[in-house]
Amino acid sequence: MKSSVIIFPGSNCDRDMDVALKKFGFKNQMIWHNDLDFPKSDLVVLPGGFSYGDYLRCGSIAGKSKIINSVIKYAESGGLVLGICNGFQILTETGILPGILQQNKDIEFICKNVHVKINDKSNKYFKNIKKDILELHIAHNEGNYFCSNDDLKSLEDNSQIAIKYCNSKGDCNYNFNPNGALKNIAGIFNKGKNVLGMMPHPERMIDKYLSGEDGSLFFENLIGNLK
Amino acid sequence: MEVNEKIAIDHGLSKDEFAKICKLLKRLPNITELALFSAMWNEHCSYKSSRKHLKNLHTKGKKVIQGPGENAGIIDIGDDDAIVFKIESHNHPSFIEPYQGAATGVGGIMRDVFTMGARPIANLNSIHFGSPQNKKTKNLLRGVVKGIGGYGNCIGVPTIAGQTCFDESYNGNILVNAMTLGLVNKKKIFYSKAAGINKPVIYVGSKTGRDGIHGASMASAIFDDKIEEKKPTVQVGDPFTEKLLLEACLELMTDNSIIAIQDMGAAGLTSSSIEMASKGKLGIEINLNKVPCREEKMTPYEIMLSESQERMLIVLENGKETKAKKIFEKWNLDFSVIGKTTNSKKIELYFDNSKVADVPIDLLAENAPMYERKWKKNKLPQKIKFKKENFKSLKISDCLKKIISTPNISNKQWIWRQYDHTVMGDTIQKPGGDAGVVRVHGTNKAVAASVDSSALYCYAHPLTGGKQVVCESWRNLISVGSDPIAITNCLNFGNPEKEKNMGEFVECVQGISEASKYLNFPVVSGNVSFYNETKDKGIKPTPSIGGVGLIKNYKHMITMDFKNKNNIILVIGKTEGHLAQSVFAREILSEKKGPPPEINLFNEKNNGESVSKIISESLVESCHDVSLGGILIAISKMCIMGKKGAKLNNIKGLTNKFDYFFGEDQGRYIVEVQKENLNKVNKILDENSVHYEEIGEVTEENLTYNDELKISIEVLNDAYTKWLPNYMDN
Amino acid sequence: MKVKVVVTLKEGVLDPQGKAIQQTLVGLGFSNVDSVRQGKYFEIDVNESDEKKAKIKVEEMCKKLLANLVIENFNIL
Amino acid sequence: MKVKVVVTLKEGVLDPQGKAIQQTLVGLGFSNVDSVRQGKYFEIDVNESDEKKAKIKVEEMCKKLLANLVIENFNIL
Ligand SMILES: Nc1ncnc2c1ncn2[C@@H]1O[C@H](COP(=O)(O)OP(=O)(O)O)[C@@H](O)[C@H]1O
Ligand SMILES: [Mg+2]
Repeated sequence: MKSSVIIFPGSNCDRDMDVALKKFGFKNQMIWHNDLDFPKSDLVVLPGGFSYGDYLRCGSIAGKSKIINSVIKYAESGGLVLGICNGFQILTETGILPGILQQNKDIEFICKNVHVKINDKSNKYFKNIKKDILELHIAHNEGNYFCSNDDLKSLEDNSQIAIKYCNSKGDCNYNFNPNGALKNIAGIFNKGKNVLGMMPHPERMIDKYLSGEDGSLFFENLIGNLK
Repeated sequence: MEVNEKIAIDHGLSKDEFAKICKLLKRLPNITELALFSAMWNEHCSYKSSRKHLKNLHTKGKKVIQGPGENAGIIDIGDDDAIVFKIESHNHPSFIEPYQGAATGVGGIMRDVFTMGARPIANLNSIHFGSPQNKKTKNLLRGVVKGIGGYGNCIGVPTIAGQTCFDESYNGNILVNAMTLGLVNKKKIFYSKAAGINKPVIYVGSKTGRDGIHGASMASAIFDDKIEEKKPTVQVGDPFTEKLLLEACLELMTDNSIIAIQDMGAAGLTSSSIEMASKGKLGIEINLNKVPCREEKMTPYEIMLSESQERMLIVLENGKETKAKKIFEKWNLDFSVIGKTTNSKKIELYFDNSKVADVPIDLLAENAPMYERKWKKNKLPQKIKFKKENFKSLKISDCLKKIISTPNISNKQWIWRQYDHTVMGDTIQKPGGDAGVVRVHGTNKAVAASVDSSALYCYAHPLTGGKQVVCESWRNLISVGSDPIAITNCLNFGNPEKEKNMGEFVECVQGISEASKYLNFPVVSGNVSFYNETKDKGIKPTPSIGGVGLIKNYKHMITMDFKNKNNIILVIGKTEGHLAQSVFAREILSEKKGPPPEINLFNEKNNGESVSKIISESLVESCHDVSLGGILIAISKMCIMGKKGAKLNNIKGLTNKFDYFFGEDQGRYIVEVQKENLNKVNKILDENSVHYEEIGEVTEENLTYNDELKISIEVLNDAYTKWLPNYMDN
Repeated sequence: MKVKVVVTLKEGVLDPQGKAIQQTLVGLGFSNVDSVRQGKYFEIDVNESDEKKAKIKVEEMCKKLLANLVIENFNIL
Repeated sequence: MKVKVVVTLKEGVLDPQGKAIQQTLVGLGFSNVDSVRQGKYFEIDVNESDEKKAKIKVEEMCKKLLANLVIENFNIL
């Protein structure tokens, strides 16, 4: 399986993602934002970080970079695009995914483990995954998902909500919402469910000496589904 | 403008210093030249009050690749790997503008590290604030934490540990000390010493603006009521540009294009250009019209003094300009050849086709003043006797709950949760333990780091305090299973022109030196911050020590959370019950007098090495050093972290349980050992003549001591964790 | 010429920062502050002497970059 | 009543955001954008009907919280 990780100026989880993808069997390459295109890939990843310093709005400036048109085309043709954290923010800014990520409700950066409940398994990312609740790590200042009522309705109607913040038992109530996100949304799909944007960082949880191992589960499952 | 004595004094120079400049030059300096002198002869660059004493620090060791004197210190961690690290203060700017002050502090220390060719792999911080009751404290704390996070998070370097302290002596002078560790290949280290004549001198990074002019002199000025006027000297940090600068520099460093490189920190272009030339015993010529400027009509004076952030100065190998330019342009950074090295041994500045400064380098560097400030010795305070009847009405559980919830002991998660501590995917011990630990990427090795200070001890007796901080750093590193290698130090003190403050400085340095020598724990880098004083009130002497250790196999790292019930809890090191200067004395008995706990370097070393030994034989389940608050606080934290209880025994020969539980004797550790390993552990400890006690065992729930103490871990946890978030919320 | 723009959150969109500021102001003793909304302000120097043309350009910039119309409105001053 | 305030960086203070926005706008084809400076905008709802009094209050708020006069200026609209 081939993957491409796109590096924007200010990306800082690009290496972490590269390590994770390779660990689970992807042949990964790093792509510079100023390139017009990327080589044939089974998965394109927009990594976390602070592209362009998160200046103006997070993800907004990266959303205008040269490579983005190819990403949009690739996504429209059904290619798998995964945006983690800042990558998710970029995907909403380009309009590939609806809504926007606003500042956390407590206006503080949060770095900690959270639980998320998988809301939909009829897609390449979560099909066959053995757990319903994952323990993942978040590290962001703008993870407070918001969208219009119409967008929300369409997300719900099409089962496009991918993961929701919850407690270890799977309760998705507001007490377990770290950042104020609408409906505890931690990640969403596009209509075709080939594009996934999510705030948690599975690439930071790929061995037992780190914050946990549910990231391993995510990547193992993903590459399994692509084979 | 004709320079005169008054103008010189306005630039922070003394009358005598100005006279000396005129004599050395054999003429009056012009205003640009005066700017060079004022920057270079400033305390911040010249270390004129401290240099004499810093020479006494212990700086050598087998693993030291680079000691003090470069941008940062470097230690060997085996194979071809080396760790570059340093701590630096940004106290004054952070008091004036907490967010930007703290942020640019973090930015500055990271540049010191990557300028040597290292990729930063961990940040730490030591922050000191005034009393929580002080009106300013909350906003300063909030701003500083946001600033540290704002910069480090954006760059993508994990902040893995730190230290936070509150004391009224910081009401008007907070301390913000930032530390960075970087990883470098031993064979690819870059230094700031220029070499060779006619080599291009290039400027890269952000443009130069009018910000921070006089920042270096402000860093050494005493605050007064006119603080407002000094305000515009705070700079705004641009972490995004720093991230680009980091990547661009590392990209250029993959071959040998660079002869010397130096970041533009305090005193910007002035100190960077002069230091590079001075170290290489060369001259340097700069055309100031070539310096990329952000603002119109900047004068040579302004360009030389600007402290705009995110800039570097590089001496390149001839013919490498095109290659370098291409890299910096790829990263969207300014690049300009601004001058060349010469054999004149002078700094020569040109602007609009005329020469605007012409000064021999050695006058600015080696000839900078060095003072033997007067200082007063500090006597060891008299011992105090704590009267038995004072303890009569006290209950252990009340004392425990009170002490564990005091500002200086309670949990600081509210702070470190705002720092990205997991980016880079190698953090294996997060903040909250005795030291932060990151793996050396792609290897089995890991590096542990901790930062400590003990202003109360240092204030009570600077010599003991100085030793104690070094020992505490050493203990923290041992507790996580690492071999301590070396330290960096940030010496935050009051006004050196006052004998008392100077005495505190001299004796703390002496203490640091003694301990680091004895423990073979050399100082490889550091920074001095004097004049932490507002309206005549100075801070308590506060040396911050940043220690670094190596774990050969990261799988053998130790954490402090209790692991399993029925395991035995040992206290290693002797408990005498020293209460003076303890949190117990202060908080429960309202007693602030008396000497700090004594440091016995022999025991310190012996205990530490013995703990290391049992850890290396895989006999230890968890370990935590005993620091503020004493044994019972240490054990409580291990319970809280492990969500386990502990049953404590009646201590043999114990005279007073308050002394025993809350005394702050030094050189002690708590370790958790499996029952079946106990004999082996005892044997090793006995062989090394280490004093130890079996104090109890790990249980499923509750912390108990006979029938005198029974407290649930939830209650303890609440007491430990609630203070800071509640304080910040109200 | 210089064009000034204000970008504000649409009504109904939560403004965590504004809310925090309001609470802090009340905490500082400004008890009669009912609400605070925070927005962004831009001063854009356009090399164009015709005011109308400059403003049209800036409007385009707002739509393309400066405002996210999902949650924000803009207003050229 | 509602009081509007703009807080801007003082002249000469680096504005990293403005710089990045300007470069992006040029990249998007707005080649005649010479500079962008970003500031903050606040709408403060003060429970006070006298405009003058309200503005005096807001001025105080600016000095105490909304602007850091070290690097910023404020302007009540
Ligand atoms: N400003 C800070 N930044 C990051 N971590 C911090 C900070 N302040 C405290 N901590 C973390 O909180 C924990 C407790 O600190 P401290 O009380 O100094 O530890 P101890 O006395 O056990 O050595 C440490 O792990 C430390 O790294
Ligand atoms: Mg400790």
